[in-house]
Formats: sequence, structure tokens, C-alpha cells
Amino acid sequence: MSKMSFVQACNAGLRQELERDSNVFLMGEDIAHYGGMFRVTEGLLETFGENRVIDTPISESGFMGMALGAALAGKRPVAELMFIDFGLVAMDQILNNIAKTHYMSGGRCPVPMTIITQGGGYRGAAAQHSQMLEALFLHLPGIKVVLPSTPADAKGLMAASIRDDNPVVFIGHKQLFGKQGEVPDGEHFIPLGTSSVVQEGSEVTILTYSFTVDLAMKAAEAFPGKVEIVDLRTLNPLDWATIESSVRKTHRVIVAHEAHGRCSVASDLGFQVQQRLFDELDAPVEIVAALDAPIPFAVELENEVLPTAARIEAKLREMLT
Amino acid sequence: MSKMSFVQACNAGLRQELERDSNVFLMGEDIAHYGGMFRVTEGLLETFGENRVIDTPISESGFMGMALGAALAGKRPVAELMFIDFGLVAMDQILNNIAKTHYMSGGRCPVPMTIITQGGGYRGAAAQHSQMLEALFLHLPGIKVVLPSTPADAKGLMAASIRDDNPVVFIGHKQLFGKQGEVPDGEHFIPLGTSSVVQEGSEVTILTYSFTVDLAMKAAEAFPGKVEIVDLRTLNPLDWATIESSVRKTHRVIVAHEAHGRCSVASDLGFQVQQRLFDELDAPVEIVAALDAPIPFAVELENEVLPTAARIEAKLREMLT
Amino acid sequence: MGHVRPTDEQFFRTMIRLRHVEKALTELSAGGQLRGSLHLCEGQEACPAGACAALLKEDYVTATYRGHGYVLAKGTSLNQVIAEVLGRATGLCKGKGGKMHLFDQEFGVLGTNGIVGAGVGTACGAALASKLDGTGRVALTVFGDGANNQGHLMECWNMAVLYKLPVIFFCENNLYSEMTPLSRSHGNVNLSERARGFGLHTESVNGNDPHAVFEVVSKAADRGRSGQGPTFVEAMTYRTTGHYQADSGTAYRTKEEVEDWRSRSPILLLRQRIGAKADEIEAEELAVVQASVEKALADSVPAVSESTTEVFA
Amino acid sequence: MGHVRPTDEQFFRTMIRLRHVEKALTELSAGGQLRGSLHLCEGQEACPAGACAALLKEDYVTATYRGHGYVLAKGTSLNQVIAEVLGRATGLCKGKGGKMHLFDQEFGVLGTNGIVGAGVGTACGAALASKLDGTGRVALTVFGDGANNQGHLMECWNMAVLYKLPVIFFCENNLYSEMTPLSRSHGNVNLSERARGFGLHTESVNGNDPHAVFEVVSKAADRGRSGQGPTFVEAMTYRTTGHYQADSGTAYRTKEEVEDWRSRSPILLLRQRIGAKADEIEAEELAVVQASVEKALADSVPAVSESTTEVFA
Ligand SMILES: Cc1ncc(C[n+]2csc(CCOP(=O)(O)OP(=O)(O)O)c2C)c(N)n1
Ligand SMILES: Cc1ncc(C[n+]2csc(CCOP(=O)(O)OP(=O)(O)O)c2C)c(N)n1
Ligand SMILES: [Mg+2]
Ligand SMILES: [Mg+2]
Repeated sequence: MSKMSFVQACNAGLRQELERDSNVFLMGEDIAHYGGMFRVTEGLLETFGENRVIDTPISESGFMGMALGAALAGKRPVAELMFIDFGLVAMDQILNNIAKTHYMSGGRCPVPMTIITQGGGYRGAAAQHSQMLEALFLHLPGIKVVLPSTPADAKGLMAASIRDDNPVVFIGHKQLFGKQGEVPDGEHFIPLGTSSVVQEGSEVTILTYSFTVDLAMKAAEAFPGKVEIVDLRTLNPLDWATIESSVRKTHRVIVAHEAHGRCSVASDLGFQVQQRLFDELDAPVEIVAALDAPIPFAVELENEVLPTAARIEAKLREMLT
Repeated sequence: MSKMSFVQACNAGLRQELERDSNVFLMGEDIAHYGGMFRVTEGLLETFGENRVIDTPISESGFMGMALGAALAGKRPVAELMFIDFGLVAMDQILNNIAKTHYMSGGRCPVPMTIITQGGGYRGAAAQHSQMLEALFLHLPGIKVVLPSTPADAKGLMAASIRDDNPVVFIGHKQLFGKQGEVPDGEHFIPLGTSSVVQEGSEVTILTYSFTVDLAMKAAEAFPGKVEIVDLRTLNPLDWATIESSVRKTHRVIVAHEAHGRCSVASDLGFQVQQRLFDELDAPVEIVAALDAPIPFAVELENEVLPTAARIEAKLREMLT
Repeated sequence: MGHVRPTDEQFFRTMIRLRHVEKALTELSAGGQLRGSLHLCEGQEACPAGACAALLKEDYVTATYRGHGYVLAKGTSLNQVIAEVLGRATGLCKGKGGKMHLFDQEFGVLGTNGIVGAGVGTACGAALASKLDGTGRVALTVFGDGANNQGHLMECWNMAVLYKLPVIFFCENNLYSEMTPLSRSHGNVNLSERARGFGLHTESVNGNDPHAVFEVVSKAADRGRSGQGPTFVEAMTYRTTGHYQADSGTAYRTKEEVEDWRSRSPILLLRQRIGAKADEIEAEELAVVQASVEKALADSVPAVSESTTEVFA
Repeated sequence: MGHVRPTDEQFFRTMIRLRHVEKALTELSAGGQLRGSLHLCEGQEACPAGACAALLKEDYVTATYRGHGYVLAKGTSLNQVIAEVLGRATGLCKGKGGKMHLFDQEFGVLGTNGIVGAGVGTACGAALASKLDGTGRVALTVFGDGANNQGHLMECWNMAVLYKLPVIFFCENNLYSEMTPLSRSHGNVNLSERARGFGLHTESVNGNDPHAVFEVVSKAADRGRSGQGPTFVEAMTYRTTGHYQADSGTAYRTKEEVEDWRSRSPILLLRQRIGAKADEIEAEELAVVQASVEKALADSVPAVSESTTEVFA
């Protein structure tokens, strides 16, 4: 084990996979010579050279398409979107092509590529640099979605994402990038579709992921022993077994995330829990999500629109009394 | 009243608004000289001239951006996406810019523009020409979404969409385009946010919209008097009052739509109904939606992936027994 | 490198087969046995025939909704293509893809595509893979004149030059994008000039002459294989049918214009050159196509249980 | 048409104010009073000063995250801009937009933008409106060298030529996109050449000379107003700071290169020409900026209840 930041753990995960499989290569803006805007790819050019770590122009649609093509030609590309918000210029490549190619080809063409990116707010980055857009990648079938919340998970899930034979979107979070944690040395791999119960509790389950895990942990401090927190880690595939057993234990559920609420992961899981486990529920499933407004700039407004530990705590209090 | 097709009603709605307000103009591919791939804009160039009905290159991102700019400069652009699937190449303009401008500008810059388009399957148009993508426009705040199911609604909601001072996405459906119905002559306007109870019933409510309304009506034939069908017509704004009173009456809800299920309108409404009306429900909210696969080409597969009247009927039977 | 130039007869064979495929599909569509839109390439057959003849089996191709000709000319099984278009379980993509989505890894066919221009990135990525691995494979990507206005392509052109990718941008300039003529979609109708602005090497070619197409694509492939980077090929051609089966093709073009191009159709020209042998070849190919259609019609349809498999690998 | 060319002193005033705005913001950012990324235009001041002087109040501008200089030079209230960047209720956009999202309909400011190139379509649309309504307004849209590789722009260039829009594509070529030099992002580093391929009229200009910038933008505006269509202006300039506040700007550029450009900074050059008067003007502008910052710091922050208002009009 070594103590390192989330970013360093991502870097370690990339390094591990670059070493392991010569078909893995990286592409993205400012990732090679500069080492990445957030240092995720620092030092990789030096170790692996220009054929494995490639700087791209500001052409997300173009290079996402290229990642698809390279994947079809036998490589395992890892393409970085500097901010997930910028993925919107490449949405046709991602949703109409990358997500659908394996199916449309009748299984002839697997697409073993990974999109690495980061999202999230709380930084005054305003409406176009603060979003959590995982729901957009989940609505249409064909893409796996991974959102680790700890350095160790970042490394292990990075490995799983890259080794998966399907398109995977791996999403970090600005607020997590500096987070420190113990990370296994050497080969580390966490299978997609495994969630992690980060805190056990008896009265209410919080289903959450990414930076909101930290907020939920903080919120739960006021209710010792009562709050079970499931870090979902991957949203497709989903670890239903863990969700189900937690709900059967607590009979109350909050889904908490930072993304907006409508047509979201929160309402999706909220719906699915009530649909599958209706008779287990002692109260309606509740969600904590961003309020219905673009992410504002001013700190007072941003902290109102985005979920906070206080808001989760208030929801817990409501449910527990 | 005159009998006309859904397409003719859209055309009548456009004509009405072009006549009413000289700031309204149309832009899109093959819409002017050819009259539109689906004849929605037929004859409008002849009446209103080249400054009001403009053919564009195949540059959806570019002309969506231009519609935004023209709206900010005082016009009321109506921009056509020939298929909603093609909207994915313009997603940055739509979600990062068009949807957010009014809010980001602190209310200084309203964006009175309309995107007209069509989606939907059952036609062998396969994975990239058959999608229902309304959820993508609903997840992020800032866009109104309208999906009429009858010619009369198409005309009245077209007017409301164009007159609204906000971005509105108006979505037709391939299977509805030929549908005939009585349409009010002269000025016709249906406010956004009003749903329509197309059939009353006592035992179960189906919340639905677009072509799925027709499927639901067919499915309900087997259960006379029992099925209440609410055609939502607009998904943002939502007519909660009508939904709520229907649920209070039937205590059972199915949300049925053609789009995929995850992070969808169906799971969103399913969640919201259980959250707001938990104690009113005699059974979990159920959904009928596309199965988790891209839309396949072969008829046998497409009819399995997309909802059918038979599938809705089966779900009704399950709930009613 | 590359292939030996086919003879007139060989080109004629490729093209006449394609013509009969299209005839058969048009009939099946009219008869309700074929679903969805059918985008034909009648009149443009010299492009797929000439271009694919210049490629090796392991080279890559991506093309458009109008691109079945490239798939066939590249070597993919006719039976599988016909079965796919008819939605059969035996189809190239098991009936899941359909006519707009043909994939065949074996022959480097990385997809026809329903989104204008979207396959261009795919081809550049395959070319990048080829460059990284030093395999010498080239990628040919086919798109229309109208597709030049989709931003994705221009991003790819730049990257292809920047990375010196072994990719051939093959633009079928048939003067119209759907019903819109070049003059109403392009500020500068000289497409090659625009491409040159990106630093692309360009070639213009008579897209109705398979030999000429073969030649420029061979040269472009050589350029790619020898590390000289991408080529933009503008092939002047014309579709003598409508944009798709429901378009007569005459609402926006004069009959004279269509007739003029019809009289210069590559099949017609080669038929004149070959003489009597042409009928013989045609009869053979017609028989092949008919057999293929009959086989496909008799093939079983996909099992409903297939509908949600293969979403993921 | 257009404005009278400003004097050296007037240009100096505009630029030195901008410089002090940036200094003040940098300090506030370092002190933790200013949130988020701060993209400075130090060294590039002649571009906003020269370009906006050539526009009329009712003309339109869209710019980038680095575009506050254009907003100020266009006429928007300094107090409102500073208050916005500090997230105050009195801000131009009530604290909702923030530094990357400045909008001011009164002065035709249709947005700075956080997405590379995304404001280009907006400007073309405003230009289209101007053309449809015959108002004679022109639209100037500012973007960087790197933005040229975003497909959206190229789609817009084509449409601007096709529709003869009164739009000025103003490219600040500062040789780098973030930390990447032109040579690693462009297959052809001659940006004007690429633009000409679209049929665009182009002008290259020393972007560190406000008079020269004024001149070409005036000419471009005249072209637009008189129905001759769009112009692509390539202004050669350099940011003498990092890409944003957290970037020293020297990890990917040599100190010599930065120093060389610093010695040719437009503010330095004009200061030398103006002489003593420069200090006087600077003192005045510094005072204005300081007062504005003090005022904004004292202004109240937005009410929490504002957070979900104005999503819709
Ligand atoms: C992004 C996108 N926009 C629009 C369409 C609809 N569409 C299909 S084909 C076509 C015309 C393409 O013209 P061109 O590129 O010249 O190719 P051609 O059909 O002439 O071979 C259009 C607009 C689409 N499929 N994708
Ligand atoms: C679509 C998109 N991709 C990437 C980014 C991240 N980004 C912000 S500024 C920038 C560099 C832009 O360079 P250039 O256009 O030369 O403008 P400059 O910053 O030099 O003024 C990048 C890549 C973004 N904001 N939007
Ligand atoms: Mg064409
Ligand atoms: Mg730059």
C-alpha cells in the first residue's frame, strides 16, 4: 500500500495498463507533453513515448471517432475529455456510434475503448465546467459508466475499464482529485459492477457515488449506526444484489448525487427500488440531487443548487423521525 | 374544423406563426426549396420567401448556434433537425449554450427559439434513425419539451412552442405523421404544461405521450372503463395537477413510452409519483419502455425492443389481476 | 503495392452485380419485403468498383448509408449483405444493423453509417492504429459532397494531416446532398480547394471511370503506405436515381440533367467498350444476385431472444 | 462607417484599464476572494482595444473565457463586470454567469463562453438576424488559434460565406492552445490559408498594434455592412501570462520567447510613444479599477432564493 492522491492513483492505473498491454494508448488535449491539465497523465509520455501518449487538437468529435476506429482496428484507446462538459461536442460519436457499434454489427465489432474524464462542481467553475453528465451516457444502451470515489478504487477501476471489451466512461471529480488514500501497490483490479458498502447502518440506505459519497459520510455522522452508505462505483453494470440486500435491511432509501434530478440516476434508481422492492419500503424513496437550474457561479448560489452534506443530513433527519 | 394529417397540422401551425409574427423564420436541411423531407414545411418558401424559410448545409451544430444568436438578436428562429438522432452532433449548442444562456445571463438574454424534429421507430430505420431522445433534453434544466400525439395538438402546441420565450424542442413521431384528425381552423393555441385525459378509467392510470398514446389506447380496449390514459403532451413543463388527480382516483400507475428505460422520463415520473403520492399507491409504479438495446433493424427484433400495444396490455393485465 | 488494375470486364462485373443488387432491393422495397430507407448508388458504381479494387483485403473502409457498393466490392459476402438488408438471422449483422449499418471485420469494413460523415473519424482511427502498429494498412472513408459541411470531417482532416495518417478521404461529389444542390450548401463549391486549406494533398477524378478511380486511389494508398499521409480524392459523379427509394429525383433536378448523366453512366460506358461479353457477364451476375435474394428470402428471421443480446461484448 | 480611430492615448487608456483589471483579479484570485479559473489576456490587449473601437454600440460581440477585455472595450460597465467576476448580486449576470459567461444585450455582448469556439455560431446567428432585418449591424466573434480545430467553427465559416453574413471571425493567434503549440495541433499552421479554402476573405494583422487591428476590423465591418460578407482576421499576438492563474506559462514556452513578446507588448509600445502622459492615464485608470473592486467587494452577495430563478424567461 502507498498513500497517494486520486489523481496519482489514476496515473498509476494508467501506467499499470500501459505496461501490461502494448495495445493501450492514450489520446487527449495537453495530456502528453504537458502531462494533463490535472496531472492525470504526468510522466507517461516520458515512459511510453509519443506513440502511446498522444496530444490532440481541440477536436473532441474527431478524436472520439478516432478512438472508435482504433478500437475496431485492434487497439485499446483511452481518450480523455478534459471536462465531461466538453463531451457534448462529441455526443454523436459517443452515443450514435461508439455505444451502438457492437450491437449494430451483430457482435462482430467489439469496441474496447475507455473515455476518461472528470466532472463536478463546488469550484466556481460555473455552468459549463461543473456538470455531472453520467445520466446522458446511461440513457442509451451500450456504454459502461464508472465513478470511483477513492484513490484505491480509481486505480482498480481504471484497470477494469481499460481491460473491458466495451466502451467505458470513467469519470473522476474535481473535488476528489486531491483526496489522499491508501492504494495497493502492484497489480490492482476491481471488477466493474461491484459496489462497496462504505458504512453499515440499520435505518436508512443511501445509494450514492463519486464525491457525493464523501458528503453522505459527513451527513451520516449525526446518526451513528443508522445510515448505511453504498458507494455504487459503477452505474452500468449495477450491483443490484448489494442494493437489494441493503434495502431489505433498512427499508428506507435515499439516492444522493450531484447531477440534476430529472431523468437522472437518482430518479432511475428511485424508481427501480420502488418497483422491485415496493413491499420492503417503509417510506417513499427520496432523492438528493442538484436543484433545477444550471450550475451558478457565485458560491452562495452554487452551494444552494448542488447537494451539500447539510442537505443530505436534513433529508436523513426527515426520514429518521 | 378541418380534417388533416399530423404533418399538415404542423405545417398549419408554422404558417399561422409565420403570418402572425414577422420575426419568426425557419431554417433547416431541405426545408425550403424541397419543402421538407416529411413535407412539414411544404409551400412555406413560396408564401414567405427566402428570408423566412432558409435551407441550411448539413451543419447542425453550426445552425443551432445560429438559431441561438438570431434569437438573442430579436428573432424567433425555428430550426429543424430532420431526425432527432442528428441532434447529437449539435448537443453542445443545445445543452451547453441554448439551454443555459438565459440563466447564465442572469435573465438578460431570453432565447425564444424552437427546435422542431421527429423521432421514433417501428419503421426499420434502425439504430441511428429511430430514437426517442427527449430524456436527453430534460435532464439538464433550461429547455421545454413538447410531444403532441394528434394533429390538433400539433398545431396548437406548435403555436405555443414558437410563442414561448424559451428554447422549446417540439418532437413529432414518424408513425404519427400520417395520422388524420380534426384541426381547428384559424388561430389555434394550446398552452404548454397542459396534459389531456384522452380516456377516463377507474383502475389504472397510464401516463404517456406521442405515438405511445395510440398504443395505450389500443391496449386499453381489453379493459373497458378501467384504464385512464393521460396524454402528457409536454414534459417540461409538466401538468402535475392532472397526473395527481388521476393517481388519486386509480391508485395504480403505468408510465409508458418508447424511449429507453434508464434515466428516462418513465423512471423519472415513476419515481416522482411514488415520492409524492406514496400513500395513494396500491402497487408499485410500473413502466413500459424500450428494452435495453439499440433499436434493431429486423422487424421481429424491433417489435421486441420497442413497446407494443400487446406489451402494454400485458402490463395492464398484470396490474388489474 | 496495391492490386493489379482490373480489366474492363472485371470492373463491369463488379458494377453490374451492384446494379442488379439495387434493382432487386428496389423491387423488394416496393413490394414491402424490405423495410426502411433504401439509398441507391445507381450511376455511381465506378466509385466503389474503382476504389476498392485499389485496396488490399486487410485495408479498412468506412462508408455511408449509400455505401453497400463498397462493402460488396471490398469482398464481403453478397449473401450476407442481402440477408442483412432483408433482416435475416443469416445477415452480416444478424439483422440487427440493417442496410445502413454493415460491418465486416474480416474485410476491414468498419461500418456504413446513418449519420452524415460519422464514419470519417472511425477510418482515421483505424489509420492511426495502422500507423502505430506499422501494419501498412490504409483506410478509405467515403462521404458525399454535403458531408463536407459536417464539422466532424474537418476535425478529422486536420488530424490526418497532423499525424500523417494513411487515410484516403474519398468524396463522392454527386452535386446534391439529398435535394439540395452544392450551390445552396457550400460557400465555396470547390471542395478540393477547401481540403487543400487543411494541408491535404488532393486529387480530382472522374468518378464515372473505374480505371481513373482505381488509379488515384492506388496512388493515394501508396502515399499512405509510404508514410506520406492522407489524400483527399474528389470523385465527380451523379446518382441517376433519387436520394432514396421514395424520391423520384426529379423534383429538384431537371430531366435533362439526369438524362445527360445517365448517358455517361459507368456501366453504359463499359458495356459499349466490352460489347457482347457484357450480356454474358450480366446474365451471370443477375443469376448470382437472384440466387442470393432467393436464399435470403428463405432464410430464417432472427429469434426474438436475440433482440437484447450483444449490446455488450 | 464605423468609428473614428482612437488616439494613442485613448487606446492606452483602454488597455491599461484592462491590465489593471487583470492585476486586481489576479490578486483577488490569489487571495481566495475570486473563485474559479481566471484566464488572462495580458499581452493581447491591443486586440480587444482595436477591434471594439471599430464597432458601433449596437454591433454584436461574442468572445471566449479570455474575453472580458472585449466586453469592457465594447462599453459594458466595469462595475458590473467586476461584480460579476466576484459573484455579487450587482454583477452583470447577478453572479449566476461568472467570469466565463458575460452577457450584455445593451452593448451587443452576446456572451463570453466556456466551450472552445461555441460563441461563433451565436455571432453568425446575430449576423443573420442583422441581414434579415437589414439593420446593418455586424457581429464580431473572437476565438483562439486552437479553436480553429473545433468543427463547429468550420461549419459556421461555410455558412457565413454561403449566406454572406456580416460577421467578422476574429482569431487571436497567440501560438498556443493551453499548453500546446500550433505545430502540435495544426496540420497546416497557416490559419488564414485554411480559412480562404472556405471562400473567406482573410486579413492578417499585428495583433499587438491596436491601430492596425482597428483598421482591419473597420474594413471588415464595412465589408459586412455593405453586403460583402464575412472576413476572417488573423491577429498575431501572445499571452505573456499562463493560460490561467494556476499556469506559470513557462513549462511549455521558453523564458526567452515570453520575454521577447513581453518586450513587444502593446501597452509597453504605446507607453513609449505617449511618454509622461501615460503615467497620468494609468493613475486615473488604476483609481477607477480600484474603486470598482472596492465597490464590488462591498456589494451584497446573491440571495439564495435567486439560485433557481431565471432558468426560464
Ligand atoms: C448529421 C446528419 N444530418 C442529416 C442527415 C440526413 N441526411 C442523410 S443523407 C443526407 C445528404 C448527404 O449528402 P451527401 O453528403 O452529398 O451524400 P449523398 O447522399 O449525396 O451520397 C442528409 C442531409 C444525417 N443522416 N445525418
Ligand atoms: C470544447 C472544448 N474543449 C476543450 C476545452 C478546454 N480548453 C479551454 S481553453 C483551451 C485552449 C484554447 O486555445 P485557443 O483557442 O488557442 O485560445 P486561447 O486560450 O489561446 O486564447 C482548451 C483546450 C474547452 N473549454 N472546450
Ligand atoms: Mg451528394
Ligand atoms: Mg491560443
